[in-house]
Amino acid sequence: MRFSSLLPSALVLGAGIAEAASGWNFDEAIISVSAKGAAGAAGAFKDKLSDHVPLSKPVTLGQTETLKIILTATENGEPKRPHQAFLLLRDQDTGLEETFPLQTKESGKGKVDFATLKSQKDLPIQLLTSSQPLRATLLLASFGSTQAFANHVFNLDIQTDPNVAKPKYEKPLRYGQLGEINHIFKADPKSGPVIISLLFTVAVVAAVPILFGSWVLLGANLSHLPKATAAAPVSHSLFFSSILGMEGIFFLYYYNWSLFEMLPVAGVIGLVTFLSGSKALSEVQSRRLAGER
Amino acid sequence: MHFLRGLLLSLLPVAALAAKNAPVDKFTKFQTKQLSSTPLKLDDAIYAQLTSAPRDYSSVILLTAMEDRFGCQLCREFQPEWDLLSKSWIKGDKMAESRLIFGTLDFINGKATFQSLGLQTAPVLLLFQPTTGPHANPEAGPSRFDFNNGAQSAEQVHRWIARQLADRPHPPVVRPINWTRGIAITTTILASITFLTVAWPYLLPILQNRNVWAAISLIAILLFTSGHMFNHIRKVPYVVSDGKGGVSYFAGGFSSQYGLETQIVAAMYGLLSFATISLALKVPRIADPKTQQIAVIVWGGIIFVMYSFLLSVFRIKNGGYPFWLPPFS
Amino acid sequence: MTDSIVEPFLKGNTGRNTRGILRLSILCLIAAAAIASRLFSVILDPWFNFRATKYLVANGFYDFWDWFDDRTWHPLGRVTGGTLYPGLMVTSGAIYHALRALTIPVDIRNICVLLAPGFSGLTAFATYLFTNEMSTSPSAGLLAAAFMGIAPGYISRSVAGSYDNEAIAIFLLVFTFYLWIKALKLGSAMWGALCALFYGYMVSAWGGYVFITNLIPLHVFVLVCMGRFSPRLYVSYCTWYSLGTLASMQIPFVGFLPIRSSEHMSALGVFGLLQLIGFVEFVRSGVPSKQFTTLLRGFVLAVFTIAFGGLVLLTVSGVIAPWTGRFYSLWDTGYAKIHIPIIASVSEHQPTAWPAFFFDLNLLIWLFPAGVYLCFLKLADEQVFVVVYAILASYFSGVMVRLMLTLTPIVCVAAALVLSHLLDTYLTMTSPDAPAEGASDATNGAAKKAIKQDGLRSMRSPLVGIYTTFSKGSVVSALTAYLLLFVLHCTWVTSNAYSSPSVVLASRMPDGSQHIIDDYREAYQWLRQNTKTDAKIMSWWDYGYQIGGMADRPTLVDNNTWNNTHIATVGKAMSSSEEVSYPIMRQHEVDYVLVVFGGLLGYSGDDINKFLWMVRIAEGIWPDEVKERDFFTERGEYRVDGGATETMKNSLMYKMSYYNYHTMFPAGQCQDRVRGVKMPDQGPVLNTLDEAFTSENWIIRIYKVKDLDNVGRNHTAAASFERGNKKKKTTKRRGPKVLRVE
Amino acid sequence: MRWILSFLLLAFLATVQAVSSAGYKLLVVLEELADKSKYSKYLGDLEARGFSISYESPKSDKVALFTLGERAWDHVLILPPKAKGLGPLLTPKLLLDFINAGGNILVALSASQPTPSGLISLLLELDIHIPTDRSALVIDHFNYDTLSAAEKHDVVLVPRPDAIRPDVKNFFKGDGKGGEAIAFPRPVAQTLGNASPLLTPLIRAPRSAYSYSPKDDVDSVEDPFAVGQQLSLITTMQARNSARFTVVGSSELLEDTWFDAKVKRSVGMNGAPAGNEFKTSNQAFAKEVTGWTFKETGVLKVGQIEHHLNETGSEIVSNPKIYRVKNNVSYSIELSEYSWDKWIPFTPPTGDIVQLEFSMLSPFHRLPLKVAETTLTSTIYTTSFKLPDQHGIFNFKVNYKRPFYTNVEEKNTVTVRHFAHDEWPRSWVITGAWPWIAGIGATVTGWVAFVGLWLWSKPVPLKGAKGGKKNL
Repeated sequence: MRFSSLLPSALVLGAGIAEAASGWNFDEAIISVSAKGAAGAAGAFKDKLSDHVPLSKPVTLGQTETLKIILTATENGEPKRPHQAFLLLRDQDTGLEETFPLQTKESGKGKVDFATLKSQKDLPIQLLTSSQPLRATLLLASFGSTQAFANHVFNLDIQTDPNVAKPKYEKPLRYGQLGEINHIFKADPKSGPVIISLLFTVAVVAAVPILFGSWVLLGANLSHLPKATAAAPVSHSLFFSSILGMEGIFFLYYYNWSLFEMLPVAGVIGLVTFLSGSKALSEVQSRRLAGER
Repeated sequence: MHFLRGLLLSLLPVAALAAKNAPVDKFTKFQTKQLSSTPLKLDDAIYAQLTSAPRDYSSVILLTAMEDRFGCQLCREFQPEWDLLSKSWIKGDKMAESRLIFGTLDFINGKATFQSLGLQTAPVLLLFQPTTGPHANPEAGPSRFDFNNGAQSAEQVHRWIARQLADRPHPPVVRPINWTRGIAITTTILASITFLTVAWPYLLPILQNRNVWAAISLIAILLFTSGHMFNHIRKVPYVVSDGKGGVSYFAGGFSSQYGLETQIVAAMYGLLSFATISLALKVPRIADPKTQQIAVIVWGGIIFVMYSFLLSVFRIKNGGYPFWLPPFS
Repeated sequence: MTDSIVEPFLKGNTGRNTRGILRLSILCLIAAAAIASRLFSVILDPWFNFRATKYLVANGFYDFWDWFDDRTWHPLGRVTGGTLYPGLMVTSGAIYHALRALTIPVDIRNICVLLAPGFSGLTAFATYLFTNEMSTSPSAGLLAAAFMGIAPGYISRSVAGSYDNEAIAIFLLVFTFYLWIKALKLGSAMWGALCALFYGYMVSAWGGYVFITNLIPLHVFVLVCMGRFSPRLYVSYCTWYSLGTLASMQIPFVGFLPIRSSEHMSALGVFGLLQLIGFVEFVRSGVPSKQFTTLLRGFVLAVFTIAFGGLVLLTVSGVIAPWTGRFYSLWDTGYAKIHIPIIASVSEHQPTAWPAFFFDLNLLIWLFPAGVYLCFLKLADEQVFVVVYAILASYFSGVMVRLMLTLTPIVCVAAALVLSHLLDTYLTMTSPDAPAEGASDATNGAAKKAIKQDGLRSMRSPLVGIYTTFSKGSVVSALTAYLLLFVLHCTWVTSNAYSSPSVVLASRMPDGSQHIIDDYREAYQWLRQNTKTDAKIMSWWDYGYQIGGMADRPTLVDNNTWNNTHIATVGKAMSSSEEVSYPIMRQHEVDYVLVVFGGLLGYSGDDINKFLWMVRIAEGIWPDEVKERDFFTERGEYRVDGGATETMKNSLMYKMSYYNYHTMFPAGQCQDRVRGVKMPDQGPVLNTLDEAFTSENWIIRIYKVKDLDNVGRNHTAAASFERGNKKKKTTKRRGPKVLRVE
Repeated sequence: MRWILSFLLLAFLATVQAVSSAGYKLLVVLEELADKSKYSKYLGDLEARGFSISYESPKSDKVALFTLGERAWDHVLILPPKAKGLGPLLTPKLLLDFINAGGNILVALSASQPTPSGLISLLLELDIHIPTDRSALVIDHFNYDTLSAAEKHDVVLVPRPDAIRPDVKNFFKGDGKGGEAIAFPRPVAQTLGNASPLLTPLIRAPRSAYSYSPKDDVDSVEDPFAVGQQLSLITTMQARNSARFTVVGSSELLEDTWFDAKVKRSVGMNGAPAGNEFKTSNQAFAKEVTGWTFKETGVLKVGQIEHHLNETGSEIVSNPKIYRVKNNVSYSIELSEYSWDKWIPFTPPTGDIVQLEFSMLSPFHRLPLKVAETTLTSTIYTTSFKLPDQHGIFNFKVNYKRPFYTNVEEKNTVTVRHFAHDEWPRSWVITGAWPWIAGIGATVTGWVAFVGLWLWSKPVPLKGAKGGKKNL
């Protein structure tokens, strides 16, 4: 919709020429840009507007400068004061358009000057932040049947001063589709290289034979087994097996038992260990007291 | 923000100037300067140039008054911290990725600036964000660090700056190792060790003496149970004068106390327990019945009176406490 | 005749039995008294533990273990199973199931209410055992048990219905110590293992287990320094440490702390030290040679220093977590206030003034030092323990009010020691007959020499005994009087101070009659009945558990302060202006905001008095947006009246507290009875909240968070339209004009 | 959810008689019933569409919007009254309450009859501004009707509106052939604030149009109220509760005379030559605008919402309350659109999609919903994704708010819990744990062997350390 009337207005020239004679028009239009304070000093820009060809290069408007247009509107040739005398500034990116009515003064001898004073601060923010030059169209029209005038007369280039903060403009909330979001997951914990863990595993496992070997070297043996079993067969066997059983229970608990499956069994086995153990150990002690150890 | 406006106005000409005759990058200029000596010593002109837009760097500027006649205690306290901070930052950020300039403007060289900012007090720490470049946020004026609770340590200021300059490197503050202190400590340690080795034979009996230990532990217990830690933590006054010339020994109110008060209480506890100990241990060892009799009466009396006094004191603290013993009611 | 009747019971074997029976019955009576004295009033608190217990009973152990609670800390939720000490809940759950198994139909609520008194009986018993280890006199234990049973210092945390970890923790504490002493005396691995077992139980029940974790190693260390290393010590400590550490690591909340955090490093260090010394001793036993032993000493020292250095290095490098804030704040007392305001803000983390000590353990407090002194008489291992415990605990209790709890047992024990000693001395029928001068001298002289130098000064002369019945009578009667006074004191304290639950306030009417102020429960009932079950309530964390329990509504933060940031968010919402806090509340889906306001009643524990803590906590996270400074006037006062700062007046908390408050008073007389100031006649204006409920005495005020305006105005505009003033026609708009874009 | 129920109910009604999805009770407020005749065609259309219309004058007390606190009408049509006020029963507050209660309002303004102040302040509340001079009207020297307004240029001819944004559905383009024009006789200009997303200019004035007040700017317009496309001729506001409010700039637009008037466009701005005579498409356009305002078009309905666990080997339970971290879940929502007299499957306009947010505090996922299947009356959108690795209370949120469509805001709360203790990989799977497991094994074997030795070992004569080390 913004662009709908962008393209046709390129045709305006042709039309303009066509309608130049009859209908609304203007002559001796002068556009000038002057810095505030030092009016008409160096750097001031001045040019003449044509009613059918836009100015070749864009008019630049600085931070503190003001733009001024003076022209005489004519209806079918003679100067007259139209009801609508607007200067349209269109942002070519967004198609936003702002309109500035020209102040009209009645001067003597039936001729009408239009003047507009415009500096950056009367421009809406959206236009200030435009990237391309603004496209300026001049409208002259009034009631009645006279053909109105609308023509692209020049381009306006807004220059903002880097020293002064650019006016901030954040787009207002409008309902619409939002950007897609995908959650970024934390990386899973990793265990170190398998080789190293294998190495350590082997080392740990190797510790067992070493231990046994050292024991054997220190003269460990099971030669009292017959004597012990003879002395207290039940308690010894029960004690040892119960200890084995306890380890087995621990393994099952580690593997898939729940606490409540494990506790009662462990309790029973523990009791057995306690009772048989006291017997068996006292037997051992008796051996020691007997000086056999 | 009025002072910001003042700032801008005071800067406009300079800004124009800078914009015209500074084709070489301002930042590199300052950066090279501050690599040699940081923080930069500023005067009005340099300050203006440093803070003039457009800036593609940020700058932290300390406005201070070091001369004695201003009598700015805070300034002098903060100065070493400030130097330390800037030095360690610059050292840590040789490549100047944080694009931060440290500057110090003393009132002597910067009267105009102080006036333009309408500053009455010093020190003031201003941080100027860049107006152009990746981290630009132009409309924010210089943010100001408040010293309203005393001089700040370099770390605190560093934290503040780091908050302001997000997503930029923040070289940490590195304090130079305090050699003298270390040496002092080591020497003292060695000295004490030698002393111990020499004096060990004399110390040993003291260390092994039960009475000493008993005394120490009892004192400790009495201290703690009479609310000494409360004084230590809450920094309560020692005594407070009541309206009419005298001093009030006991603070009204259940959860408040004075230093002296706790000592009185500790003394009472001590006396009570000492009397108890005597009753328990000394008295039965007195060979002479008479003296023993007297001792019992004396100690028993002391306990009774002291306890009743303690109760009465407690009744001061806690109104509505129903129990008491004669004679103090 | 009476003698002849009583005679046989006091002699020989029967005599022992009689005494045993007597002791038992006395103990039972003490336990009964302990329980009975805790039944003054019953209100279940804190509610969270009760909730958790109900969940445990309903869903079983493993579900409890993995419990994810989505009714608290909205919207984060809380991994409750992994972040609480399950001991309490599991205990009551076990009791519940046991009773069920015995076909005794009982409601879990009753168990929860009566758990604390029940365990207090056990505590008395444990104290009895513990004290018996300390002294030979049988009366000491009984006295200690009696003291422990009724000492207010312990009652304060174990009245019926106070269903908190401490309820069982104290029993476990004392009993673990008893087992430790037992193990140490016997040097038996079995007792050590038992000690470890109960230590594990303690760990599962209370964060205060760290006290044991540091006290026992300290004890051992002191013993070693006194040159008392022995196989008994070695066996008992190593058993306790290894098994106990394993046991403690089974609690998910504790996990690997015992080997990772500094609190536990002392135990580890002492363990290593013992290994070293054990090794040295072993070698020395093998190779007796003077130089060699000195060499060994050096070696030991070297290793010790190296190990210590390594420990420090690990701590610095962060492998071992540094002190957790709570624990650290015990040493550096200023630390918490600066770095962890959450901890400092809790009332029971404040230091203890002396009246509190006297209030909690009346005459025990001055018997306590005497008892400790008594321990120096015969300084055996267990007496050393008492001394160490006494000093450490009195320090801690001085720093934090709640740690009075750990002090109480040892005070009771020490006092009982000295008191029993007194009674034993003065309550004997037999009196020594007056000695002849010379003889006495001789004996004395001999005795003097006999006693070696390092004995206590009070022990120099030999024991004689008390001569006159008068002195006996006077002392004993005085003591009895004190004890009676003590009992009166305990009853009074218990009934007055410790039996008033936090949710019900009692006040005295002018005519002296008691007036119950029940605003809390009124408000929670209102919430329960008038809001939808998933309405999120925002309040300061103190009320989180109560809202969660009594009102059964989701809360943003509660008394389990595990997430500082979330609490700070609430603090920010409370201390910022409406424009800031409204988005926060929307983001957290808050439906109602609850504030506590004591201004009308003069109830000082209200939110305005806590407000500064909220500000500080928020400032800790958002130093640029919330500044404590802004809540103080130029002259540095914290004011709420007309002179309050703008930040204060615009803060949500202020507005909610004083909204419509002026309407309660005739013009010009509106005043705040807590702060004791005159309030301005024009109350604050609320745009984003609607007043939903205000309790009878205005203690609780509940506000509903408005929805966004239906036609897209901001709340200020909408509210002003509601108030009936028309919007001004926008005449010439100033500033650069803005075009409408789509 | 409750409004869905009411929708179902109304859908049922709709089957009885083709009518708006939001009820059929329409109140037309006009000064005196005589004027009724002016709008006979328009109102006739409405009646034909199944509305039961009751005509009241603002003075009468039957005009009350609420009876016993309940909304008395579903829709209100306010035609410009002659009087300066709307009376005590139509105060801006009441009208706003009516909107908040879900009622729809269509207001027609007219430059010939000054707008009542009540309406103006209501419009102000909605951030819609109209000229302070009540008689101000919009004219355009480039797009006027040369037949009726050759001199005054106050009948503006506007083509059918384009979509305000490419991704927004356009309900007002008629059959889309173009070349038609809508005649706006003496319209009242409106301008909109830039802030509110609820406002939408349904149709805007041409570039060259401007609003002037015949009193002030006689010979030349100095400071017009608004000009060009900034002034909207028909403005719509859809409240958060989807109640609709439309301001039609020119009431004459709805009059019979303009329904079948012939118009002739003037020479356009781009010099396009004056067209030849043709009939206005006011009638069709009025139908579309009114139909939209009274919820006959652009109404969305949410049918069934379903989400379930999408793991392999898990039985499908619909809408569970709790999920686990990193679960795979799928979500589906059923949407239908009401178009004049029936529910049809909803498909978003090209360039637009329906999105699902999975959010706690802030969205963790925002995913496009794809069409799974289309039934007779609805489309089912679905997506499936992996829950984030953060436990908490999350919301499945479909927040589909678009201009001209009623708001869809569906929030389903679920709890996302952490891993339970037995949901982690077992230790033997973790290679790093092997040494430790082996260590346990070694200890166990060592222990058992030690017990054996302790029980049954015969001491050897040499002075072994063992005896010394372990004496009980």
